[in-house]
Amino acid sequence: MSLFKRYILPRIIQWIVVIFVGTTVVFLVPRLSPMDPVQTTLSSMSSLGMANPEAIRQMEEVLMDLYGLRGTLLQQYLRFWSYLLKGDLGPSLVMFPAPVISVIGTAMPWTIGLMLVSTILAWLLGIALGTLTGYFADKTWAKILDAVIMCIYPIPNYIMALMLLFLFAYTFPLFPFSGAAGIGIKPGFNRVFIGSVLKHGFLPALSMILITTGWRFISQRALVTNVIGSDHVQYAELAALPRRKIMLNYVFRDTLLPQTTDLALSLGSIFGGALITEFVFSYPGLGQILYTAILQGDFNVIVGVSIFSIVGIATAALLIDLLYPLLDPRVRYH
Amino acid sequence: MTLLEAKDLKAYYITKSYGIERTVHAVDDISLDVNTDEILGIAGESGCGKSTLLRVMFGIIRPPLQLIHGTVAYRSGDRSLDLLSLTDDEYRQIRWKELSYIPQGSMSVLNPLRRVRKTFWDFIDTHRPNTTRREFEDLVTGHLSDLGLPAEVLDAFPHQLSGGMRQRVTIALATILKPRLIFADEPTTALDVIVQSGVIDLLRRIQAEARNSLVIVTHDMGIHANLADRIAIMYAGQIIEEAPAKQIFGNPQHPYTKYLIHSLPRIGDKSHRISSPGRPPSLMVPPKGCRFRDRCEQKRRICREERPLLVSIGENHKVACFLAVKEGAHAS
Amino acid sequence: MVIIRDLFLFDMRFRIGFIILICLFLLVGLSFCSPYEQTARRVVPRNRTPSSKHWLGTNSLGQDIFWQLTFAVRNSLLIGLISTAVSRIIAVMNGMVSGYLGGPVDRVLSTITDSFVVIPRLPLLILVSFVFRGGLNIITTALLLGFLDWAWPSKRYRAQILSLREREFTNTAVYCGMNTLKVIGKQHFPFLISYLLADLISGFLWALGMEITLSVLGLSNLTTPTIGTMIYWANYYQAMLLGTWWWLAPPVIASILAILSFYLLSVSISQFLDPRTRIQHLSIGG
Amino acid sequence: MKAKSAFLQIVFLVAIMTFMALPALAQLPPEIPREDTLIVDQIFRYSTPDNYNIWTTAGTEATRHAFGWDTLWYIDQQTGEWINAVAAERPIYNEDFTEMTVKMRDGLYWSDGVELTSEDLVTTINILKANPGMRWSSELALYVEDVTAVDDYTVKFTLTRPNPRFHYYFTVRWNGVYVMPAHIWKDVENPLEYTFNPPVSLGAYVLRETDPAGYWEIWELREDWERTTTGVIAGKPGPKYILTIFHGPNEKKVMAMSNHELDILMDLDYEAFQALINRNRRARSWYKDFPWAWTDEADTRVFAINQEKFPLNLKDVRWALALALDIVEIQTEYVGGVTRVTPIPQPASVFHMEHYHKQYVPWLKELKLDLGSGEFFVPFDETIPFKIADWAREQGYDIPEDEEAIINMFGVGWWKHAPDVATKLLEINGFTRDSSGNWLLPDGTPWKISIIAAPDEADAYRLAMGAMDQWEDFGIAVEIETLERNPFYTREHMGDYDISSTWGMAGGGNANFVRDKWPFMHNFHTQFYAPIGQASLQNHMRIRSEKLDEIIDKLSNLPPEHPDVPALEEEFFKHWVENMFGIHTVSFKKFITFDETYWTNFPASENPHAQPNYWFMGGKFMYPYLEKSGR
Amino acid sequence: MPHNHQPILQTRNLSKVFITGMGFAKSRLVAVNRAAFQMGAQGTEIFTIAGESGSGKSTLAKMILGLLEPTEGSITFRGRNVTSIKGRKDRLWFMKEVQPVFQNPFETFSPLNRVDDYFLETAVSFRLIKRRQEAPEYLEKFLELVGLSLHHIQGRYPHELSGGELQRLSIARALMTRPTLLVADEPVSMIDASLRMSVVNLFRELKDKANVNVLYITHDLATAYYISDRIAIMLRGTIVELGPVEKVLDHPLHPYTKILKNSVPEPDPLNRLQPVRLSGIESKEFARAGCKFAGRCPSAMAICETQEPEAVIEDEREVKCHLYSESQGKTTA
Repeated sequence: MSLFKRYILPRIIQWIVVIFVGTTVVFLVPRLSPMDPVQTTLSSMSSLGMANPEAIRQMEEVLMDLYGLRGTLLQQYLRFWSYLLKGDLGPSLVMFPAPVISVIGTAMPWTIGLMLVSTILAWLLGIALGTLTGYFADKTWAKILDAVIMCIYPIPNYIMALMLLFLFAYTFPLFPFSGAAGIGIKPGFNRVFIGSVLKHGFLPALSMILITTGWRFISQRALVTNVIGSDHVQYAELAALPRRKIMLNYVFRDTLLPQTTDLALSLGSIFGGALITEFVFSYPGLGQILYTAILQGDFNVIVGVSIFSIVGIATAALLIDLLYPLLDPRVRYH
Repeated sequence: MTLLEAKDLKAYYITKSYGIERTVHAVDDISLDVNTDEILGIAGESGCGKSTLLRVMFGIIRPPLQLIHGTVAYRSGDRSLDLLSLTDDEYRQIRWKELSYIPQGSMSVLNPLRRVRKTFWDFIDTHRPNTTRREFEDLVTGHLSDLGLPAEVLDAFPHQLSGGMRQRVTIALATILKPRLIFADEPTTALDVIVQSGVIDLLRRIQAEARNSLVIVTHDMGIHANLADRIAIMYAGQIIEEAPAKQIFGNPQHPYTKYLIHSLPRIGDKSHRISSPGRPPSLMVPPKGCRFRDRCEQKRRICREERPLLVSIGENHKVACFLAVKEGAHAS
Repeated sequence: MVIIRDLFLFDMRFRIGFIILICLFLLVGLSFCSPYEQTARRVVPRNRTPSSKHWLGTNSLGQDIFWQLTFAVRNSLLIGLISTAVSRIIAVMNGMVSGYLGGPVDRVLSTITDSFVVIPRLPLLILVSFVFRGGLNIITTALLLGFLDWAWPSKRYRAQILSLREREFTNTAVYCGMNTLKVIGKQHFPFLISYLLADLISGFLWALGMEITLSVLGLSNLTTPTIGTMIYWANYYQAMLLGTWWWLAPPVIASILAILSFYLLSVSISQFLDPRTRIQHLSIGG
Repeated sequence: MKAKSAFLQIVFLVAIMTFMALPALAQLPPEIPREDTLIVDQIFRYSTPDNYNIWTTAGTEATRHAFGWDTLWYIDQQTGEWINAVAAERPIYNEDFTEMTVKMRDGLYWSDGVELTSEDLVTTINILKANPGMRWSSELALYVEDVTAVDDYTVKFTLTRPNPRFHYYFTVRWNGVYVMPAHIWKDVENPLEYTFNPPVSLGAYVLRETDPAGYWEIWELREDWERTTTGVIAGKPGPKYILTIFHGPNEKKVMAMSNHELDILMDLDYEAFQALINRNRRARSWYKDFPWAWTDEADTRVFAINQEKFPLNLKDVRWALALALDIVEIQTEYVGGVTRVTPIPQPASVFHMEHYHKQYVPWLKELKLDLGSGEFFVPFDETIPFKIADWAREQGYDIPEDEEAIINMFGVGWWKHAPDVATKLLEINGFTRDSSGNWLLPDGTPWKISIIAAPDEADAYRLAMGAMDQWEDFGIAVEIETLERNPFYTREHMGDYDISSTWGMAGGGNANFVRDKWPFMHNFHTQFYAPIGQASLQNHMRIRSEKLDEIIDKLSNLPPEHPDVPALEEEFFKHWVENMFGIHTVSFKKFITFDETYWTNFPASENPHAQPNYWFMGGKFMYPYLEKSGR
Repeated sequence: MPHNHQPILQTRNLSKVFITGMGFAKSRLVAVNRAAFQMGAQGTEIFTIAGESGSGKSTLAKMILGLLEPTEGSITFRGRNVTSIKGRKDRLWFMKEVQPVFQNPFETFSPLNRVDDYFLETAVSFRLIKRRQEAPEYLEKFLELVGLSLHHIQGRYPHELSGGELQRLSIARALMTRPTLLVADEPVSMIDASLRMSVVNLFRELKDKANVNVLYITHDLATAYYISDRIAIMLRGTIVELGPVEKVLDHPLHPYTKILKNSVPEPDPLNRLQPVRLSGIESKEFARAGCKFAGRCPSAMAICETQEPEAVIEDEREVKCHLYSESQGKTTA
């Protein structure tokens, strides 16, 4: 039996199964709910002045066809897969006939940018601070830092975002309120655009960094405490290696591996967007798209965004499982 | 000639947890000399404080271990340094260059995520800061080949080495700077017999070539018999007998030592052997008097009331037992 | 009791956490003495600043903010506790069974767990609460939250059981003739406790955070006072812009304190119960 | 090692400095001066910003069409005035209303320099008819037999059936049949999926730039602005650029306008508005002072009552609910006293007050309720506006003493708060109270009502809370089911509710509604009735009334200008009120807010030159009045 | 002297293969290679399996205890194939007959549980007592057997007892079901030398007084010699020499056995070890095609590199070495 058959293949099959089950759930749940995109569209049309009952009935029929909501749930489901396997997520129902993929496409870069940067920065910051305070646990500054982070960490996401907005965009207008880039600035690889994106992304990213750093900090500090007790660190101390060297080459290095896999998972989950942060800062991310889609009963967009999220997490988990043995010289495939 | 002189050492583990203070009298009034060009063995069962004694003699006292009393005088050139009162920086000057340490459980003392070469570099760079890469390579490969280790181990991760190989690499790491005094804590535990005999051989060779001193702690009397020139037997935080190896094995005086020696099975000998009954006293509340008395078949009244001191009973032979003292030796 | 006393006397974190917790429970207790019903509005003059009569002032709905806070803390704690209990019970059971039995059972359970892990939780939560909002009360909200939060911890428990299963005393237990349930329950579970405690906090944190998120989006039952709905209403009446801090600050501070207190307690207790320290501690008693 | 960390420190410092050196408020690109730009609240984020096909759901966006496109006619929402836009005059129908002829203006041009002709209109109709799924396609397919260009500026519609109101499809409030540029569209293969990018506009502005993320859009005044309807009718628009921007929730808009980064915003809740005018002295709404808000939008707030649910199907019960309400408290404590009350199912806008409310006061005063045993009760209370005025004075607002002014401010009156009468009405229907005063249904079970409400419509939600509080005081168990828009609509359409705190029940979708009540009334024809569980978009209250049917049928065949129409309308409203089908409470109000820092002469109560609601089509005629403040 | 009984335990062709490896350099590891031996055919006995770490002796023990499933071959216990026992009733029967003693006494009992719990559980699960009240009396019997008393262990946690005591407890617990066979995997390797003999002597007593067979698995040849009747030497998964302990250890035949014996440090400073040659990277030996020991064997021949030696009977024992196989004789001749 080869390694591929024994280990890689089952893992890939599991990956497929997980994506399949996840997708099925997000396909079914909205359709089983009492939401009805046809009624939504009709009421928006009727509020514009459409009146004739015959016309409404006709429109209803047309919409059922266009939205792909004809037939039993099973038929819809099979049709959904046959399109999905061709890479077609279908049209948005509320913004018909704009394809879901283009709706997602406008938001994707911003979400990825924001989440990538804040996830990685929070990771770096959390690990740096966690390592320092974990390693120098008995120093006063470490205790103060610890206490401060403990108090920041439980602040609800929403409040954190709102406070930052209120302080740094309103009371002290250092940063813009909303959007992801300055108005009329052409996207491009130039100082102005990049500067503007940084400026706009600063507060949203900061709010996410502040919250997630706390969590990362705690986990890192716990890891560091564990590693410090391990034989090889004790031995390095015994051999009078400089503390800085021990901290970096020994303690920090050892915690890097679990933290890296954790980072990979966090990165896999960035496709879900950061709803609350996007909401508060009017940041054009996927979270908002998804939220609006839910509120409007836009089945296809809900499924579309969720699939990205599902595939993102599942793939991150798959890659970790497959690559971990390569990253960690100690681990072998079982 | 005395290289290191430990005097009246008392080192206790003092922990305070949820308001309850706990003191383990791990090293309780021990004096011990290490001479130049000798292998000193410290024997005793687990929990008797022998590893702690080794650490104290090495000068490493970290909480919860606390030095209560005593000095460790190390003769460096013509100076005598008290290892226990040096500052970190002062001590750093001589550590690894003059004193080094082979740790217990050395299976896991190598950084699992670092190639062996890097670990060597870390250690050498710390203690000889101006070493160039070239010098480093020469030094390490030369040392490894002296010890009969293949140079490929430098490019390996610790887990890629067998336990025996790892142990030998650790020994190489501890001896690379040709220290004058090496402390080894259970260097052969958990090794297979064949590898173990290799390690014994290795340690013997290192000592023979450099004519330096080696203090080795192990509970395995077989190792002591094969390695040590002089052996100190510890029991419950104290040294109860100290003598050249041949004396200890040929003419043990303390009842505990006798048990230790006589309970060892040998291939080719099926005759019945017994362990000493009972178990050692708790070091949290060590009993007054002789600490072995509860397990001793020849105990007397005095054993309960008075602690037998370690006294000389012959050339280089010291014992802490009233049975032996009776023969008219004087306190050391 | 002795444990609590020892922890209180000798662990700073426990002391702070415990005092905060007592204060929170005091609030919870006070809620039962409230002169007003929790959903009642128009019972006091609107928009008053804090005074001796209304300690935290009153809000635009005609409610006394202090008494609302007592209800909010009570309800939010209840949601957090129930949700965490539900999710962790599922997680522990699933992780234990999956990890210990292995084989096909493990494969099936693991696949279900993994599928739950990848399903984006917040959207699902929004979707479900969006649909059933009218019918959500504290209990159903808590159950819903609990049901969405077991998958990740379950994987961790499974991993722990997998490593415990390899330890020798498991085999001893098997050869004592214990059945699977006993082996898991008596032999393995004690090892999970300290992790469980830390994990409970993250569950609690999540539930509280989600409750606030849902409320802020207006997707929970807005008439029941919780920390989240208090924030929602304060926000709805623009407390921040109008500077009515006495409306917005109490729920925010309460949520921070609640999580802080649980965090401190869990760190302290789990250290106390950690097998390594526990052994040390047991020997003091022994 | 030292060198390394020093290097890092320098990099870090440089990064920070570059970052801070960026202008904090880089609102506009440098080539667009702030003083030439009007910044307008975009209301929504555009989900598909690069799609300009406003003839599908994808391209329809709130503010965009008002700048770029045009149609035949408008009705000014403020005054009810008829405006000929693309059409040169009113529609010409034949006698039996089966043909409609439209004369179009000449001299109007598309932004790409092509002249607008009848060909454009004909092509528009044909494309929409041929593509189901586009807006208006089913209706045009239903009514239009044929459409032909008689000459370059005349179009003749042949209808499939008589319809004196066919021109309503081309009379726009905020969406109608916009004219397409035929020279672009005629070759489009799939109009449903065509994105019309870059767009060619017919309005006075042309698109300059769109945020790919959908948060803002910049429109630039056309060089040939005089060749557009805005130019022809109202003159040169003031702002050279219009930036529409969406900031998100209300508090963000307040912050933006406080910092003068927003010139007009659509609406705020009461508290946010208060916070704004506290912060920004130059911000104002329709009235300079209390009650500030613009109350002339053609819509009302209403507690829609499901006529299929017992006991709400009983007229007396519905009246009892109305009389159990204290409108003064509702209008003041719950919505801040800033709108007019309305006893009839019509908004109390300036226009409606003149043409309807004040006209109806005589019969409102005479309306009597039969309490059985020969007892009658007059429910109408003319003193309501004065009670509200008293409350407002108590709050410290400056209220005129003039009766007419007060009525114009708060409405003509409403129903009395008469719980005792309500009690009687219930008791004659067999209701009883239990020991704690709670109402029991005739069968002895407790009476429970659930109100559905969507919280994003702030007033509707607050009114629901008011009703809940007051009905609970009266002894009815009430709960509010808070729903988001989508399930809210669905529940309404399916008839799955007792009472819905809702709006739009004044036929407001159609621009002509201001002048013609038929768009409102015909919704309640029995033909739209559907039992609970089946969708009925129009008549979700499920009213079945022969009397109403009769009036609607008569009206359907009369053109809106016919002299018989007013009497029929009055009859309809009277019947409605007598039966209390739905409890209409207050008029729509909006805190449309202007910041006069950069631009002045916004439409306001003292200067109502145009409708202020810029997001509706008629709003485009506001821009020519705007002047630079010079600040 | 001994009559021929039916063997209590017999393994035939027993193999266990692990797949290990990383990336695409995976490899098969034959942890146990066609092990065949039997126990108890000559009456109650202590049978030792000795070898270094990685020789497969623990894997073998685990397979016999049913904690690992063999890749190949069979295990027969009292004539019944127990290779894959299913069903709780059969498991209980097997466990009643065969009990383990594990290597690390501190790991044998959960550090978070009281040790007497395990005794009670055993008594209850195997229905050794009818009522719970009988437990103390019943337990006392077995504790006495190992030189302890109930009073001594009641309510105690493992860390409160010494390694020797725990290991004796572990044995006492195993004895409760009155098993025919004890499988003791390195039972004294974690115990101090001064206490070691108290455990080892116990096995002897059990064999003599209670007719308990012991499968003693160890790397310690000295204790093996001290207590066992027969011994099997394992090298990289293969039993290379099997026979009476005196024969095998006093006069080893296989070159590996010789080296092994000579590496044991004698507790005698006058008789010190001679230097031995150590192998290089040892794990490679598993992959050898022929004799696993060929790489370090002082008397290796060409055939050793390619062909695995078969077992031959030589001087009352089985040896797997080409030096003794007939074919070798032929080729050298």
